[in-house]
Amino acid sequence: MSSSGPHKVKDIFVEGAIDPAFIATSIAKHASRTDIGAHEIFLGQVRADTVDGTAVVAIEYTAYREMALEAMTRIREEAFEKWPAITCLHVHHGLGLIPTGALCFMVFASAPHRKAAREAVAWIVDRIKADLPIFGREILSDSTHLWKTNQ
Amino acid sequence: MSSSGPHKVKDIFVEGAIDPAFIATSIAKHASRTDIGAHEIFLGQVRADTVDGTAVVAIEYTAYREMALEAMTRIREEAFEKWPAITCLHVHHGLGLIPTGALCFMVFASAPHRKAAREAVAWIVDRIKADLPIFGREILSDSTHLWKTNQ
Amino acid sequence: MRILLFGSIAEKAGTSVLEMNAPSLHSLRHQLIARIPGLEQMRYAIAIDRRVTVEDQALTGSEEIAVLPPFAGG
Amino acid sequence: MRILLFGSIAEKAGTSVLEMNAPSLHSLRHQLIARIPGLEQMRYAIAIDRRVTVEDQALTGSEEIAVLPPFAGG
Repeated sequence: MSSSGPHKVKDIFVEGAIDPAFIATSIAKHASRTDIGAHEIFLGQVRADTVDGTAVVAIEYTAYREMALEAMTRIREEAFEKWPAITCLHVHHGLGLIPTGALCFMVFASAPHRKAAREAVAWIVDRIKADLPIFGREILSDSTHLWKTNQ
Repeated sequence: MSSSGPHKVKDIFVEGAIDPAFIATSIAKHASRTDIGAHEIFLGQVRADTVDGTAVVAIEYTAYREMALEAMTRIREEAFEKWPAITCLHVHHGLGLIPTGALCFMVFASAPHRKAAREAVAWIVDRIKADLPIFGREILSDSTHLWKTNQ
Repeated sequence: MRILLFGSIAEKAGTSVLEMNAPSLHSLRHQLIARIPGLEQMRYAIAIDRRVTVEDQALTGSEEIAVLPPFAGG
Repeated sequence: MRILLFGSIAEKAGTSVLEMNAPSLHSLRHQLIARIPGLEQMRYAIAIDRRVTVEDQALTGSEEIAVLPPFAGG
């Protein structure tokens, strides 16, 4: 696994949506790590919320990349400190236009047992939503837009 | 989604390991459900534990299928009662010989927001481990075996 | 009555099905212990009609009965 | 000093980069409010060298400064 270890600054951003086939490949790569017993995966999908009767058709994501990657590196380091049992951690976030129904976000942690993987993913997802400067412009079906805000 | 709704008794068992490509297909099928914002997936992978210096090379799973499916139906119904926001729930468990590094178990829940999906998956995984009559024979590298016990 | 055996208990018994006659769960437990070597030292549960049952009860012979070693799913 | 603007704030300002001179964060905040229509009514944070900074501090001009609307990742 190229993904072990908390220390390197890694790019988490991908252009456009996250392809389910990419997730399958990521899962399959862990077959050689026979110390793993549990994988926990969180996926964010773009919802077709309606705003005053008008539906969201896509979200256009942008990021302050350098700050986001620095914040992510800190989150990753803290996660490996809090849950030393974690063997692998993969985080990806889509940028650019992502249509409703497509995947914009993945947090994938593996560990020998489920508790560490489960707790780490929950904590990391919450931290990313709170700490990473990622911005979302919700494109509505009438071509207007709204800026998305977490919480 | 063919998988919505808590009431039908559904088979959760598959022969052999769960293929990552199958998980990708399952994820991709949710693209049409644009009310979904969050997917939470737990995967169990067969670990190469060592027992007195001898490594596990595979687990052979068997089940009391009828009781397991009845217990799963109750778990599913309770989960949809506890987390009515859940839109989809997919559970699969491998039977037969599953080698170390391969996937034996999947619990996959989707919801508009992450809290319901996260809590439901954690609860369902724990309940399945406690309540479903599934038996595991750990095959060791010296051809002896041991019976696996949860907890 | 047909008794289904699973996992390590089927292995100990050398079979996955036993035929027995027992008027009650209590009586059945005694017969199982006599029939299956080492069962008394094992952790196991008995399911009647697909529910784990602890309290003694009368058996009619039409129940689906299973002897279950510890679960290992997931 | 170069100020990076993002999301709804870049939209309001009509640009993603501003050039300004401010001796302190306090002074910078005043200039931003004067320059960006509606900023005073918005929720936003200022990051200095990629860390959100609330307390006033002196600025040398070499810092990387960014004005950030509410986060929406995940």
